Parts: sequence; C-alpha cells; structure tokens
Amino acid sequence: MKITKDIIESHGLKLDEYSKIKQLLDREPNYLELGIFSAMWNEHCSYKSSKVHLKKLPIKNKNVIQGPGENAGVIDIGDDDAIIFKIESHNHPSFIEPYQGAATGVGGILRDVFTMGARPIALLNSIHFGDPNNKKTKNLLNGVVSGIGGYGNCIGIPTVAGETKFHETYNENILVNAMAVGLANKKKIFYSKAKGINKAVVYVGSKTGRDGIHGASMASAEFDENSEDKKPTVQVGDPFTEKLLMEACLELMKKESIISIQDMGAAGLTSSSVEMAHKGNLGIELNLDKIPCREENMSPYEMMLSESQERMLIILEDGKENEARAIFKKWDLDFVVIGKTTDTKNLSLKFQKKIVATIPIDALSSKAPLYDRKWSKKKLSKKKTNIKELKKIKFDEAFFKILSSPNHSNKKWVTEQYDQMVMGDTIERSGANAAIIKIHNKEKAIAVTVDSSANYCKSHPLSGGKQIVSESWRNLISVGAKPIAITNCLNFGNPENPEVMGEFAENIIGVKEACEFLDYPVVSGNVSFYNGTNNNNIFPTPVIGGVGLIKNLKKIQNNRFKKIDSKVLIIGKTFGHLGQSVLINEMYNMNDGIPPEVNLLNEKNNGEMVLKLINGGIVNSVHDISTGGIILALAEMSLSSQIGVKILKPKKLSNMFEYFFGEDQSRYIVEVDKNNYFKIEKLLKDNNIYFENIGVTQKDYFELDKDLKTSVKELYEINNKWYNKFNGLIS
Amino acid sequence: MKLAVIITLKKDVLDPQGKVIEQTLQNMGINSLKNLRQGKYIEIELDELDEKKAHSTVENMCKKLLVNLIIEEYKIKKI
Amino acid sequence: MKLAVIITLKKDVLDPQGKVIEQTLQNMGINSLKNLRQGKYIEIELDELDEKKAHSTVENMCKKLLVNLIIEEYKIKKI
Amino acid sequence: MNSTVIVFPGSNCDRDVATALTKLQFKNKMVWHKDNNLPKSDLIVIPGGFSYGDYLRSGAIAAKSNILKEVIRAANSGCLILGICNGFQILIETGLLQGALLRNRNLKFISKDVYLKVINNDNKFCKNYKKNNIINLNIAHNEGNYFTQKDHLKELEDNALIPFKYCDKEGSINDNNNPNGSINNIAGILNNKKNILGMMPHPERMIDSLISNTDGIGLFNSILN
Ligand SMILES: Nc1ncnc2c1ncn2[C@@H]1O[C@H](COP(=O)(O)OP(=O)(O)O)[C@@H](O)[C@H]1O
Ligand SMILES: [Mg+2]
Repeated sequence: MKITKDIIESHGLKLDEYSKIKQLLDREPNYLELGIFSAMWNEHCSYKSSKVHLKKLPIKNKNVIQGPGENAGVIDIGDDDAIIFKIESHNHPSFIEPYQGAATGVGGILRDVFTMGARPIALLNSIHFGDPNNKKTKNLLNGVVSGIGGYGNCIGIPTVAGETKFHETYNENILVNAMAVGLANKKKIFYSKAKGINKAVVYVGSKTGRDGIHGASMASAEFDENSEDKKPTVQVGDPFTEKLLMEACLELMKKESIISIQDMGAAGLTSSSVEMAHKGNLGIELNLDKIPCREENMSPYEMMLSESQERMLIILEDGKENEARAIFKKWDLDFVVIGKTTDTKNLSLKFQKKIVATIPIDALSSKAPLYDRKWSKKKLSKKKTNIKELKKIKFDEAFFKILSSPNHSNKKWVTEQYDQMVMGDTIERSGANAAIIKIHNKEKAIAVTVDSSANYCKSHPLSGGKQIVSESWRNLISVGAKPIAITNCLNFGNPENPEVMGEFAENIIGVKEACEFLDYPVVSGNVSFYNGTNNNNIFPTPVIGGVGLIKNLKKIQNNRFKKIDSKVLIIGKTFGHLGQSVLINEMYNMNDGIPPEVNLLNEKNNGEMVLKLINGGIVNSVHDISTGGIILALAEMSLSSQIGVKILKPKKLSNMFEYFFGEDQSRYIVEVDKNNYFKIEKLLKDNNIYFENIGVTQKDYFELDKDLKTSVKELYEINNKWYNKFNGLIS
Repeated sequence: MKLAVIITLKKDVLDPQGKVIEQTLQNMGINSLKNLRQGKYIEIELDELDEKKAHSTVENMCKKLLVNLIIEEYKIKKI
Repeated sequence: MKLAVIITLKKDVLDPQGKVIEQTLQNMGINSLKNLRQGKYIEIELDELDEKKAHSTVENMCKKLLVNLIIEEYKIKKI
Repeated sequence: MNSTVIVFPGSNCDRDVATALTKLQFKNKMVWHKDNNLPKSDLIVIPGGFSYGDYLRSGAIAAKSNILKEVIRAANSGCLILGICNGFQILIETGLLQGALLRNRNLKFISKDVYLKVINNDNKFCKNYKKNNIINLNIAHNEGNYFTQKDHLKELEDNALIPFKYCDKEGSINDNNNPNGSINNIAGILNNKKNILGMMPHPERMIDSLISNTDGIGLFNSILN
C-alpha cells in the first residue's frame, strides 16, 4: 500500500516526522511499520513535548529505589519492604465509555505495579467532571464511579482514597486518574530491561482482539468504505482475568525464572517489546503467527496496535519454560512463546513465514522526536479580592451553601461503592486526610493521598504547583506519616498552544521547588496532554499522589474530634487570603483572583511540628486546612465525629469572611486535651511556631458566636443532600 | 402490548462473561461448543395497542437508557 | 448451528434490576410503560448440524449451568 | 480445631479469613478448587470475593467445581460450613442453602459498616453472642438482596434459622436500615441442621480494633468452643 499524505496524517504524524522516519529507515516504511512508528511516536508514549521539562523534577532521596522511567516508582520503607506506586490517566476513554474507560484505567495502573513484583495493596483515584448541570455529567459520573469500583472490588484491592470534583472546564473532557500502590520485597523487584540473546519472549494473559486499535489510522481515505466498522473498538475490562494474571505473575516471580517483565499498556505489544529491547540495548524478533487472537483473520497491523487488556510480556531464563507454563496453566491463562531476543537491535516481525517489518529499536525509542515547544509565561492577575467591595452576604448562608455544594458535600455515595476493607489492612478509609494501610503482619503502615487544585494552577501555575505538593505533604503529616515521595499525573490541554505549554512548564517549576524543599521527590508519573475540545483547553490539573511511612502504629492520627471540652488550636498564621477561594468561587462566581502563596519554610516548620505533636501522642485529632478555610475544616472534624465545637472569634478580627474562609497555606487544626495545653503551648512557643486558640469542643452544636449555630446532625444533613437530589432520588 | 429487546455486545467487543461461561462448559465436557456470548433480554409491557407506536416507544427507551450504543446493539421483537 | 437461550426470572421472584429500570423510564416520562423485567440472552454456536442434537446439548447446558431452575426459567431458540 | 479455606479463581477474601482463623488459633489449610481431597476439617470456609468474576450468576460457576462435591459430602456428615459473602452465594448455588441472592435494590455495589442484630444464638456459629446483641460488621457486595419463597421464609423464622438481621444502632429492624433490600432484613441464614451458615457481612474484617472493631471475633470463638 502506498503511504499517502492522508494516511500519514490519519496516523497523527506530521509530515516532517514522516521524513524523519524515512531518514531513519533509509527507505519508505510499509503500512505496518508506519502504524508502529505512530504508536511509539505519539505524545502518550514518547513524551515528546514534556521530556525537556520533566527532567527538572527531583527524583531522588535516601528512600528512593527506583525513580521515573520504569513501570512504577519504588521506595524503601525499611526492613526488606518496598512500596511501588504510580498514577495514570484514562481521560479520553472514560469520556467515550465511562464505565469501561474507568475500569480499564484501574486495570492498567494495577499492571504497572504488579509487573514490578509488588502485590497491590491500595487503589486511589482523582476524578474531575463538568458542571453538574451539564446534561452529560450525571451519566459520566455514575459510569466512572461504578467502573472504578467494578474493577477494584472484583480484583479485591481496596479503593481507599480519592477526590471527586466538578467544574465546567471539564464539561467536554473529564479527568479519570487512577493510582495503585503495591508492596514488594526490596530484593525481588522486577524491571523491564531485557538481558541476553536468544531468550524466550513469552506472551501471557488474555487473547488479543481488535480493541482500541489506533483510532486515527482508521479514518484514512482507503479505509472508509465501511466507516462504521472502522471506529476503534472500545476496550472492555476483565478484572477477573486480571486477578488470575496477577496471581500467576506473582507466583512465577517467586521462582528464579524471569529476566524481565513488562505489561502491555498503551500501544500494546509494540511498546512493550520495544521498551524491553531498548532498555537492554538488544533486538527482538516476534513471530506473529503465534499471537493468541480472539478474532479470526487479524492482521499484523491489528495485532501490533491492539490495546486489549490484561496481557503481559515476559523474557524467561533458559530452561524455565515448562515451570512457567505450568503456573499459567493452573490459572487458565494463555502462555505462548512468541519470539526471542536478538543482537540485531531491530524489532523484526514475522508473519506467515515472511518478514513483515524491520525497524531499528532506537528509531522507535531514543531517536523519537523531542520538542522544546514554545511557551509563554503566565501573568499574575492584578486583581486583589477585596471582600468589602463585594455584595453583602450572610455568614451562615455562605457556609451552608458551600457545605452542600457538589464539590464540598459528603462523598459517601462515591466511597460506599468501593470495597475499602478487603485485604484486611485498611486502618483509615476514605474521608480522612489520608488513608492508612497497614503492612500485612507488621507493626508499620503507609499513608496515601491524592490531591489537586485546578483553580490555583490555572490562575498561577507556579504557585499552584508548589501548593499541590505542599497540600499532599500536609495530608500525610496530618495522619502521622512521614512523607516520602510522590507520583504525579499532569493533565493539561494542547501543548502546541504556547499558553498551555507555559502552564505546564511553570507548573513543573512549582512542583520541583516544593519537592526539593520538602525532600519529597517524584518517583513516577504520567502526562496527559490534549485535554480539551475545539480549542477549549481544560484548566491545568496536575494531580499529586503521595505516600508516607508510619513506623509506629500507635502514633497515628485522624481528623475526628475525640472528646468534648478539649481545646482547638490553629497552627500556622491566618492572613485571610480569599483569592481563588471556595467562598469567592461559590458565592460570587469569580475566577480571577490570585491563589494563596506557599511559604515553603513555614510549610516545613509547621508540618514537622505537627508530626512531632502526633508522635508525642499529645494531640487528640488533627486536620489540615485546605479549601474552604478554617470553617470548613472545623465542620469536617465535627461531621466525622459528631462532636460539636464552640468557635471563638479572635480578638483582632478584621473580617469574618477573610478569617474563616481564607485559604492561607501551611495550616493545621489540632485538638488538645486541656491537661496537655500548657505543654503544647510551650513547645510551640519555643519553636517559634505561630498558633491561635480557636475554640473548645462541645456536645452536639456547631457554633460561632451569634453568626452561626446549628446542630451537628443538621450539618450532616446539609452536607449529604446534594447527591440524592442530583440523581433525582429526592426532590 | 408486550415487546422484547435483545441486547448484545457488538462483534469485536470483548465479552468476559461469555468467555468464562464458554470455558466452564467446555471443561464440563461439552466439546461441540464453539462460541458463546452473553447478552440481555428485556421484556416490556406497554399500555399501547398500536404496534408501530409501541415499537417506537421501545426504540426510544433503548436509545435513552437500555442500550449502551458505544458497545452494544439491539433488536426489538413483538412477543 | 446457532441457538439462543432466553433466561428470565420466574414470575414470583423479585427483579430488582427490572424494577429500577422501569422506574427510571417512568420518571423519564414514558407513561405507557406498565411492566419491565430483565433477563439474559445467551447466544451459542455449536459444531453440530443436527438440530435435535444441538437442542438437547443446549438443554443440557441450561440444566447444568446456565439456569438456576429454582428462580429462573428458560427458552431455547434456533437463530 | 482444623479449618479449611477453599480458594476459587477470583476469591479475594481467602487470605483475610485465613488470617482471622490463624489469629484465633484455628489450624488452617488453604485448598485450591481443583483439588479433589479435603483435609480433615471441623470447619470449612468458603470465602468472599468474585469467584469466576461473578459471571453468569455470582457463585454459579464455583458451585460446579470438583471440590464442592467434597464440601457437600462433608456438610452432609455434619462438618461446619461457613460461607461469607461470595461464599454465601456459592452455598446458595449448590443448593446447600435455599433462596436467592439478587442484585442490591439500588443496583450499586454497597460497601459500608452495618449494624446487625443477633436474632438467634442457639447454633454453633453464634453461641458466644447474646441474643439481641447488636454488632457492627462490614458489608461489600453487589448481590446480597436475599429472597426466598413465603413458606421457606416462615420456616426460617419459625425454626430459628436466621442468626443475623440488618438493624440500626439501636436495634430496630426496618426498611430504612436495610442496606440491600433483603427480605425481612435477613443478613444470613442457616440450613435446617444448623451446621451451614451463609452470611453477607464479613466477620473476618472485624477482628482487630486498630483496623475496625472486634465484633467478628464472637463468631469464630463460638465455633472454637
Ligand atoms: N473518588 C474518590 N475515591 C475515593 N475517595 C474519595 C473520592 N472522592 C472523595 N473521596 C474521599 O472523600 C474525602 C473528602 O473528599 P474531598 O472533599 O475531595 O477532600 P479534600 O477536601 O480533603 O481534598 C477524602 O478523604 C477522599 O479520600
Ligand atoms: Mg485534605
């Protein structure tokens, strides 16, 4: 088949990229080869627009065993234990088919983690939807949530934390990010690097179907006689098969037979085989007649580009085939030797006794295009939000409205669809600052959280970048964990737009600064560009997944008030910053202020002090202050404990709204027994930590002078009614 | 009037359920089984005597709720 | 040969899924809807030319696995 | 006491229940579904999870496995059998317990802690609880909506074959505290001989106050004594 301009473009390749292909091959590619190039050179696989920026991120500290570049990041948590984790997006598939898109997103990230030798122990997710009034939202929301649950529940890994957010910027482009966390033995971690020649390359897992075959390539002129049939087939997740695949792989990993292993994710067989060969500086030869196919008459093109789920590629040591086959047979899974490693440094494909493709591995990997795209700096909005100039609102009305808004209402209806307890080690479930998962049979635990702040990142990508990392760090501190490292999922618009590229570039700088200062490196991540429709790019939405370590199970905390008549303290200074706050957004529908700045020094000092208080066992509960400010944080503490609080106005109060709704960073609320108060006061003063007394816990009532008094029960109802109303379950 | 909707997965879409059921039956010794796919069957009773109208009401239900047109296809039958 | 099995819940067995779908459709304004029940539709391809034999093979599958005779009933059809 | 946990492809609470059994001093063995022999056991547990992905009907395919024939034989000779969640569904599909477990009435997976009232404790699984005790266990299922015919329901009620019903914190049993639509708020049932218990809630998740609470221990301890 002659490669035409249309075919090239329908493969998502630019004409100059095609010239580069010809130059690298020293000839024209055939159709199959073109397909393979397009799969490897697209943004998702090649990171061609993001690489130059990602390089800036700090990726090491004394706990990091493996940073970015492998299927997932690996950190050391003492003894022989390692935690392996990563976050990934499945935005576009979920918009097309929410249930399956979200489900396969979870499946994909789990494979990234168990392919490295870890048994997954926790799942998290960050999901962003359009305006709840947008007519697509309900269906997308319900589909995504049940898809995430459907997969995780079936495979039996607890889904323990996440965030569900709404904003019109996602009307035509939702975000579905899933994170998986696994536990491995530090000495038995598996990598994708191939070693040795003539080693067996083995295909295991599900059969290959026509799922998700490069959609773009199907629209070319020659292929539209039957256009309905040519739409990419939606990938359907099969969590049952994934469970078998996971158990089989983990069983095989106990033996000494795997040289390298790699899941088949995006671009399926192509990217997995190229990746393995590239890392090992080898060639790889595949015999496509051997590929287990689900449909009849599948072409090499379809086999190489299929994104069927629940498949893996393994390179085996000599003489281990039978042992390995027996394990996969036990789990009723396909196990087929489909090729071998070679010293040619080529990807070479055989089909029906003919060589159908030969491509140098480096042409697909290290020589793929790289772009330092044009980007422009974001100007900080000059607008200062002056609350006094805004129309007068009543304090309690604002508070109730926010508490019952889609973004701040109780997310129980989400989390009750996720099995959070399976595996029996979930100490702290969804609803807390961070979830806590015990290391099975040991006296230690990890804490995990995901966070994002699209509004902040939109208005100032650099401070937004700092803020999300700090918020993640703060969430881990609040449960008593020492933050160790993060994974990040960078959801942005079209990188060919200099403004979007600027958001990306500056955001990374913000992330980098905070990571460096807090010694909280990035060990894995994912970039998702082209989120948007018709030149409408989404707000930049980086999502941070954080992991921390708890060495002593007796020294953990949560955000539930424990007793009545304890003192409530605010650690960290309140200036009353309202730019980009929930108050301004919800009550005035304004989006143009500047976000709060993070002072990293204060962040670190305050956080370390809170951790010290928790470790000292002298605080009753802890909550970080984030969106919605002091008042919302206090409400959350009351709601989760059903204990009320009598809030006192500080003496020098310039403005109620600024003080209670302000979103200044680096602040925590701690509940303290009266007996411990003087000890804590002294400790804070000796360490120059700013704090204020804000009130006393009490029975049943949530109360702030004359401005607000409500029973906690009522508060609970206000906080819970949104979803039922949204779904038409109540009017 | 009673109608039935038969909903099946489109041809190339993976049917994990069908696959497992198929394998189980084969393991139980049913060797002549070549392929099995699972779909849905929905029986609908309408307060409507006109067949054409009934059909179009059900068609409407399928498009709006019953069928996921991205991965499924359907047939409507009078019963 | 291709056959289909239609599996439905017995009349006196509650059908929670059907109920919810029915209610949703009614809430969507489809007033003529009187009753809706959901069942399964299983398409089976057999390596068997004799219709009688095919039928009895499928009957066997139904009894052994496909149908829970305590709560479900079934029909077999050639397609 | 010797216990055996049966593992099917897709079981996912097998390790959890084994952990609980071992912690409470059972001598536990895991048995893979393809095995033909059961070790000598006083208690056989069919754990929760999604055996065969819940495909076709939850529990249906597992109910046809080799090992189930042995479980049925053991059950008939009086061995104690405990089916939790998917295990309950499997016991229903084998016919060892009667009735059906339908989709939850809201058609959603439900995972939360629920209150249960101990309705009957004169059986080997519940004797360490007091009658009318209120306990708090976790549920996590798609199909826990128990349904049975009138005459069987009467038999269950009359013969003290219902150990647990869903209730609220204070113990009242009504539709508002029925999480999944189960008939008469039933959360678990016994066979006539009271040696087989099937229940949707997970007692094995409630054996450690650090993780949750210890309300599940009573069940395992009842069996031990
Ligand atoms: N999609 C989700 N998956 C799991 N947990 C969720 C999800 N959405 C929200 N949650 C949980 O609900 C709680 C409240 O969510 P949110 O209001 O977004 O928290 P925060 O304001 O602390 O970011 C969090 O503990 C979070 O873990
Ligand atoms: Mg938080």
